[in-house]
Parts: sequence; C-alpha cells; structure tokens
Amino acid sequence: MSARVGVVLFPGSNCELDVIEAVRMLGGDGEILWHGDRTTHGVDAVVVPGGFAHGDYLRPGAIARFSPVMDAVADHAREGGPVVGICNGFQVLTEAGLLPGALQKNRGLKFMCGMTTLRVESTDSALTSAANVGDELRVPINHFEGNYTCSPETLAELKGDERVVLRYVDNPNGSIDDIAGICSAERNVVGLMPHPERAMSDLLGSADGRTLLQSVIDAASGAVVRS
Amino acid sequence: MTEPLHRSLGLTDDEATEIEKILGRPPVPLELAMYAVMWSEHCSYKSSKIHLKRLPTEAEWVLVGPGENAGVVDVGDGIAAAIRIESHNHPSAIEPYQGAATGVGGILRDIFTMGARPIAIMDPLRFGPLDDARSRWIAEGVVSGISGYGNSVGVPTVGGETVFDATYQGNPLVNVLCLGVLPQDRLVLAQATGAGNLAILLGSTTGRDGIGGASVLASAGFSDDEADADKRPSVQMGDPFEEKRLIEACLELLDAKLVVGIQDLGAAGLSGATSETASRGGMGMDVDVSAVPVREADMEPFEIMTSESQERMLAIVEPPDADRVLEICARWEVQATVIGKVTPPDADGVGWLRILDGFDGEELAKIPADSLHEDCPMYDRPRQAPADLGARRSDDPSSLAAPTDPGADLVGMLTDTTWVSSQYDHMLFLNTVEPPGGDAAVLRLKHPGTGEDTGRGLALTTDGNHRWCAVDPRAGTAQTVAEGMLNLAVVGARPLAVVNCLNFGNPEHPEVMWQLSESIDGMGEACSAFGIPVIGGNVSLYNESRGANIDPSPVIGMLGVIDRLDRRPPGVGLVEGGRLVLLGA
Amino acid sequence: MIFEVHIEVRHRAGVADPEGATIERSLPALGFDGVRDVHVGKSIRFTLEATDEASARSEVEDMCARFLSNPVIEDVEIHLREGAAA
Amino acid sequence: MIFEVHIEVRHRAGVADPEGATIERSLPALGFDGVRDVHVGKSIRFTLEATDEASARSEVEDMCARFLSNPVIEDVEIHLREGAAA
Ligand SMILES: Nc1ncnc2c1ncn2[C@@H]1O[C@H](COP(=O)(O)OP(=O)(O)O)[C@@H](O)[C@H]1O
Repeated sequence: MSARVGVVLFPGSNCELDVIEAVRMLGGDGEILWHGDRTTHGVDAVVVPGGFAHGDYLRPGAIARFSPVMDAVADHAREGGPVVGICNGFQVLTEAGLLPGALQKNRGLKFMCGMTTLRVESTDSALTSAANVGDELRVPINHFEGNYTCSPETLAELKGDERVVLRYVDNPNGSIDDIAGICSAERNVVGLMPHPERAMSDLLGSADGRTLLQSVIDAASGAVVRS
Repeated sequence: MTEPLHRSLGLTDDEATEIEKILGRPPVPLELAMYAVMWSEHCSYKSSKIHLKRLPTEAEWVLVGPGENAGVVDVGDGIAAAIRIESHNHPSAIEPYQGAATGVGGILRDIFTMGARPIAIMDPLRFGPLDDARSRWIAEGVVSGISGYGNSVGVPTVGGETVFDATYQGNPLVNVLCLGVLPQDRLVLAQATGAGNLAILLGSTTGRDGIGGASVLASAGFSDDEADADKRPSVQMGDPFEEKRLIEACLELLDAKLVVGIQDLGAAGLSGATSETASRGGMGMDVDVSAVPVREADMEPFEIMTSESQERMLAIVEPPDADRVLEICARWEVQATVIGKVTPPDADGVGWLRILDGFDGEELAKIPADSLHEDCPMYDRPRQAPADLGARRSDDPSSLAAPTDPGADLVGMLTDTTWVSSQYDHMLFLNTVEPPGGDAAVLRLKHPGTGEDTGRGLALTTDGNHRWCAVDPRAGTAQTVAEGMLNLAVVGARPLAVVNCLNFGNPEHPEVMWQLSESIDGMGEACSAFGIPVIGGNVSLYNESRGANIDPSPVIGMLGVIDRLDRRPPGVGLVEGGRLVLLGA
Repeated sequence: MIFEVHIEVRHRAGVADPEGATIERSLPALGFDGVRDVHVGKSIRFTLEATDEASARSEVEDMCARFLSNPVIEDVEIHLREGAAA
Repeated sequence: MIFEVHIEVRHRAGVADPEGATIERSLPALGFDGVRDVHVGKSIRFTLEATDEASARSEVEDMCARFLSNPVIEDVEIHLREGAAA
C-alpha cells in the first residue's frame, strides 16, 4: 500500500496541489486535510504546504496555528509521525511551537523567488534520510519572511544535536547560521523554507527535491526506523 | 453650486439629454450617478468602440471573443484558455502599491468569472526614468504591489516587460495580463436568465472607497456632512486573501453547477454588475440596496451602487440552489448575501433595473438595464496626424555622430530585470518551463479538472514599443504584433490569440485619436495577415504626463500553444563553436 | 535639541483594513469575544535632532507626507517629546 | 465596560529591524539628516468589552502573548483606556 500523505489546506494556502502532484510522482497518495477538521484522517505523514494561510495577516502562521486541524497534527507529531512544514508551513510549525525559533522578513526586505543551493547537514530526519550528508541540492525558495532566527541557547541546542538539517550555500535571506531547515528533537518534525515540490523534474529546472520528498514518503511508509 | 449636477458627474449636456430621453423624465441623482459611472470613458469605450470594431476577432478555435470579461479559446483535450489584459495606470500613479495590487485583483476576477482558474500573470510596465525620485518610488511600489498581491493570491507572475522612458514620467503604465484554464464544460457567461432567480453578492463589504466622480453627490445635498466628500478615498486597498477565498468558492460553485451566470464587480461596481448581467440575459433586476453589506454605517444608495470596493462578485442562482451556494461560501469564509432578483422584461421587451430600499420598499431608481451599457453615445472624435509627424519621421540616425564605443553603449542599454521578476512567485502550479528571462514564458498545459499532463504547453508574451509607435503608430503596432509572433515562434509555439491594451493620451486631442485609429488598423492588418484573432483588450485613455500626451503605447499580449514540450527549440544558450545564422531579411 | 518622535501611521477612515478585519474574524475562535473594530497600523519611532520644537515638528510632518506615509490612503498621528541627549 | 486598547508590537532588543534601518539609510537623501535609531513596529487598536479594568488588562495580555505578538522576536506595550460606550 502506498504511503498516505495528508496535505493541510488553510484558507490562503496555495501549494497544496503542487505537493500532492509531487507526492504522486513518487508513488505516494496525497490527500487534502481541511483546516477545520479535528483529525488527520489516519494519514501516515503530514505536510503543511506553502502559501499565505489567512493572508499572512498579523504574522505568517499566527492565525493558522489555531486551526482545529493543528491539534491533530500535534498529536500525530507526538506519536512520532512525520510532519513537514514547507515555507509557510514552516512558519506555521514555529508559531505552533512544534519547532523552535521564528521567521522574520528577509534581510533585503524583498520577496524572493528563485533557485538556491542547499547543503544536507544531517540525514537523521524525516526529510533528509534518503540524502547524504554534504549533498548539494538545487531547490527554489519563494518567500518574504524566511529569515530564520532564534535565541543563542536554541541555536546552540540545534547545532549541538545536529538538528540543522539543511543550510543555504549562499544565504539569500539572512537566516542565522545559514539555516534553511531544522528538525525537532525527535527528528520527525521538520521545517524548511525552500520548496522541494518545485524541484521534481529537470523540465522545470531541477529534480533535486525528489530526494527530500522521497525521505518523507519513506518515513511515512515506516521504512525508516526512528532513533 | 452653479454647475449642473450632470456636468460635475462628468456627463456632457448631450449625454444628459439622452438620459432624459431614455427615461422619458428627468433622472433622479442616483440614476444620474449610475449613468455617469457606466457612461464614463473607462466603462463605455465611447471614444474607441467605433475603431475597435475593425479588429479581426474570429477563428475556428475562438469560444468567446471580445465583449465578455475575457476571451476564451479552445486549446485542445477539452481544455479552454481564458485571457485578458487590463491597465491600472492612473491609480498606480498616486498609490503605486495598492494601484498595482488592485490591478492584479481586477484582472484575476475577469478570468475566474469565466470559470477559469487563473494560472499566470504577466505585467508589462512603463515608468519614468529611474534617476527621477518619484518614478523610482512608483516603480518600486508597483513591483511590490504586484508581488504582494499576486504571490499571496497564489497566481504566478511568469513574465512581463519593464521600460523606463521620460514619456511616462508622472504617468506610469501598469498593464496586467492574466491567463486561466478551464475544462470546456465549465465555461459560464455573465448572464442573468430566468425570472425569479437570485442575485447573490459574494465577497468583501462595500465601502466608500473609489466612489470617484460620484462623490460630488455628497456635496450636492445628499449628505449632511459637507466635508464628507474629501474623506472618500479614491484608491482602494487590495485584499488578496479575500480574493483567494473568492476564487476557490467561485470555482467550487461552478464545478457544482450552482450558478446560472456570474460577473465580477469592476469599475462601475454594483451598477455595472447588475445591469450587465440583466441586459445580457435580456432580463430586468430588482436590487435591494439595503441588503448590501456595508463597511460603514449611513452609506447612501448612490455610494453603494457606485462604490468600487474590491474583491466582490455577483452570482445569479436558481432559488432552490441558494442554500447550497451559501453553504459553500460559508465554508470558504466568503460573505454571501441575496441582494437582487431577476425580473422578466415588460411587454415592450424592456428589462428594468430597479433599485429598491428593501424588496418591498421604496423605489429609488428605475432604469432600462441595457441603456446603461448599450445606449451611451459613441463618439467619432476628430482625428489628425500630429503636426510634428514629419519631423519625427525625418529624424535620421545617419545624421548622428558614430558612437566611439558601441559595445559599451549596448551594454549600457541592457537592464537586468531579475530585480523585478525575482520578487514574483513565478513557479507556483509546477507549470513554468520557461521562467521570466526568455523570449516568451512557457507553461506546461495540465488539464484543469484532472491535473493530467497533456505533454503540450502554452506560451505567453507581451510586447510594446512606444518609439516605433510615436513615429508610425500603424506600422509600429503591426511590428509589435510581429514581435509577439517571433517571441512565440522561437519557443516553438503556434499563436492562437491576441489581447491588447491600448494606452494612449487624451482622446479629445485629434492627434491622439489619429494615433489610436492608426494603431488599431496596424494591429488589425497584422493580425489578419497572420490569421490571429484579437479576443479581448482594454483601452486606457487620458494618459498625460506633465501636460503632454504619452507616446502611443499599445501593448500586445499573445497566447500560443506548443504541441510537444519535449521537442521545443532549445532556447538561446550559445554553444562554443556553434554558428550564428540570421534568418529573414 | 534631541526629540523622541513616535509616529503612528493608520489607514484613512473609509479605506478597507483587510488585516484588521481578518484578525477580528479570527479572535472569537481563540476565545476572545469582546473585541471590535480592529485596526492595524504602523508605528515608527526615532530620535531627531532639531533646533527647536517647531522646526522638529515641521520636519516630521514633511517626512510623513513625503516618505513615511501616503496621504492618499493613510493618516498619521505624530507625538514629539524632548528627550534625553543621545 | 468598553475599553479602547492600543497595542504597540516592537522588535525585541537585539532582534534586527531591517525596516527601521532602511528608513534611516534613505532619509538623508531626502534632506532629513538628524534622524537616528529608527524602529518600526506594528500598532494594533481595537475596542474591548470587559467587566473591569483588571480583567480587560489580563485578557489583552493573554491575547498578546498567545496571538498578537511572537515573544521569540517581539515585545509589546499595552495602553488601555476606558472608552465611550459603543
Ligand atoms: N515586469 C516584469 N515582470 C516579469 N518579468 C519581466 C518583467 N519585465 C521583464 N521581465 C522578463 O524579463 C525578460 C526580459 O525582458 P525585456 O528586457 O523586456 O526582454 P525583451 O527585450 O526580450 O522584450 C522577459 O522574459 C520578461 O518576461
């Protein structure tokens, strides 16, 4: 049976169908999780996709994190299920307290859309298990508020536990310590600003996102034994 | 006030007489306000319509030509493409961010009104020179406005143009093109049919913004507060989040076949949407102005009927479906209110638009619905070639001193527009094969219903050249069409349709009318010669800059189809040792 | 003299405030019921060196009109206070 | 009772304020020289119905901590005033 990946849809999300298309390309089953539902409908993995949930009004993720579905997502995470937040989804997960830190406006105060190169720093996470440490992946970014920040203590913890899973090779947005993606202490919750679903085929510029989403599908199918 | 009301509303004496003839009595101020917005140049095309008629508009694959909210063509596999271009020049000159943002919002509504999901935006932009501080402020604001709205609403901006020239100082051009795709059986028209059907207003509340010309009514005794009039902002705020929910709700309503017709609220607000849907359907409509959800207390009927508040749609629904419509809207958190009822035409076949204070309440206005957008007098304004045309044409480059370093001059003329396009999401929907930077944007064509890849592609380009057109608007516009063709050809696309945005100066100046007319003929001749129909467009007049008309600036948008994406030409990458071959004369 | 300047930039009356409206709509779901009329604006603080209060004020007004706000859609409220030397 | 609430949301000390920095950098070019220490924050205003001032204040504090600000990067300043009845 193929892995069931639930993709959360808030009003204002816009990458949900792209993620589902990408999951299907890898043989997984993608389905929408409506923000108003109180359940994840038993999916194997949850992706919180990109977009502008609730218009990003107040702060990105600030309103979305109170959605009924988010309690179910938190339960899923607590039980060890994979949860990946992409872009706006990363912002939602930090607001919800499922990941530490916060995402501020880009250093240049401009929205940025374009290709970046990411370096895989740890393969011990639901998003990077199929990659190798040191791999350089070309994956696009698309955000205004992707400048990751956190307290010095949090940063020390993230680094000490190798929870920084992806770094930018050329930091585009001012993120502290070049951070592009981090994971939770249990390594099953991951957030990243770049969009792996936009790097699924050479026709569109890069197929390097496959490795990342394949890791999610592997985690969903239980192929990866969590440490 | 000494000036008669109709004049302060922008209507001529002859137009006022015409209105009185239509009604058989003097209009009340509310009626006059509705005519004034609908008979404005912007809504009625009264100076350009007789010329636009000369454009070729037909081809086998055209499903909807000019006149509807967007043109629609058959692109095969049961898929149709809807396309339209619009200008938001004047609002962008005074509030660049919101002016451009609401321009994006408006063009998107034109597309999803047709049942199409908007999949791409293009933004041909023209600004004054960058060393002018105000032009810089405008350019930065416009680009962030398009970025802020387009990215957030979730439609990628896949290309455009950026031109800086003194002719646009003080009067930038902000044109926005939108492309949408739809399963052919989802195509809907903006019609109100079926007496007894309900008109449901969807989306944002109605505020005092953008009442524009009609605000003189406030000082004409409609409002107690004299100072009220200048409190009315003429610029609207865009709300991309509201628009995103509207798109999803409307497409779901259309998929569920719950609407008979649907129309966006554009420049003439409710006056336009109610009268247009009614008259297209050959019907009348009763509108309960008191039912319209308003943003501020004490709004006058004329304010409600002419407000340009953004992010609103009018859906015509059969009564048994109303509950499901309201349910779907509630799910998307879109406000939905029954504000009107479709009425049958009278014995003479006239459909009446009645504005009521409560369906059983006082009748505030009663107008033949089609008179608002069909009976506006059309003008054949005087035309004359500009006096300096000879001088413009005899300006001979060979009289110039030879450049000492042409290479440096060429490099100096290049502008890296990635500063613009990197601020736009140009990748959403996983379609963008050729991103901004190429000759034309190339998009994968997926079936909008099933998501299935057809292996084919759509190509889009926008082009304009005001310098050519200043010298010879006819040949310049024809050349622009040819440039569009070439841009499509080099990505391997067959052209299917042209849309255009005619940005010109003051039509009351004979040389501007001459330029407009010549330009239209040049476009028509080129499109006929190439066999490409013109399926829509927009005319923006009164573009004046520091007392002078801008150079004639027609902008052409062209849509093409690529039969096999995997076999398209490789693009401009130069390969060492390769040979350059120049094709054509 | 050094002044502490606080500027509040707000939407003009009649201009839609989508952000405020969205926040207002979401509050009841979080258990905050009695909130009405939410408006979101910008708050700008800085110190200004000027010869006297009148010239400080006129400079700030000029700054607001030309740069910090767009009077077409925004109103400003200016607070000025003689402050501690920097 | 009805309260008028004004909340100023600011960057926490030590958190970069690129918007403030950008304004500060661009002002001299416009002829405004004496401006220093520019900070840009958010200003949120609303009316709140509550039984008394203490409960109004604690409700607003709760709202700020849980929703209106992100304590990782932001501080708030709360102003509360008994207002005219709605
Ligand atoms: N305003 C814009 N928005 C998005 N893309 C733009 C914009 N301006 C220019 N571009 C992109 O940059 C590329 C180069 O633009 P331009 O210099 O006008 O090219 P050309 O000379 O081929 O018309 C084009 O692919 C165009 O799509």
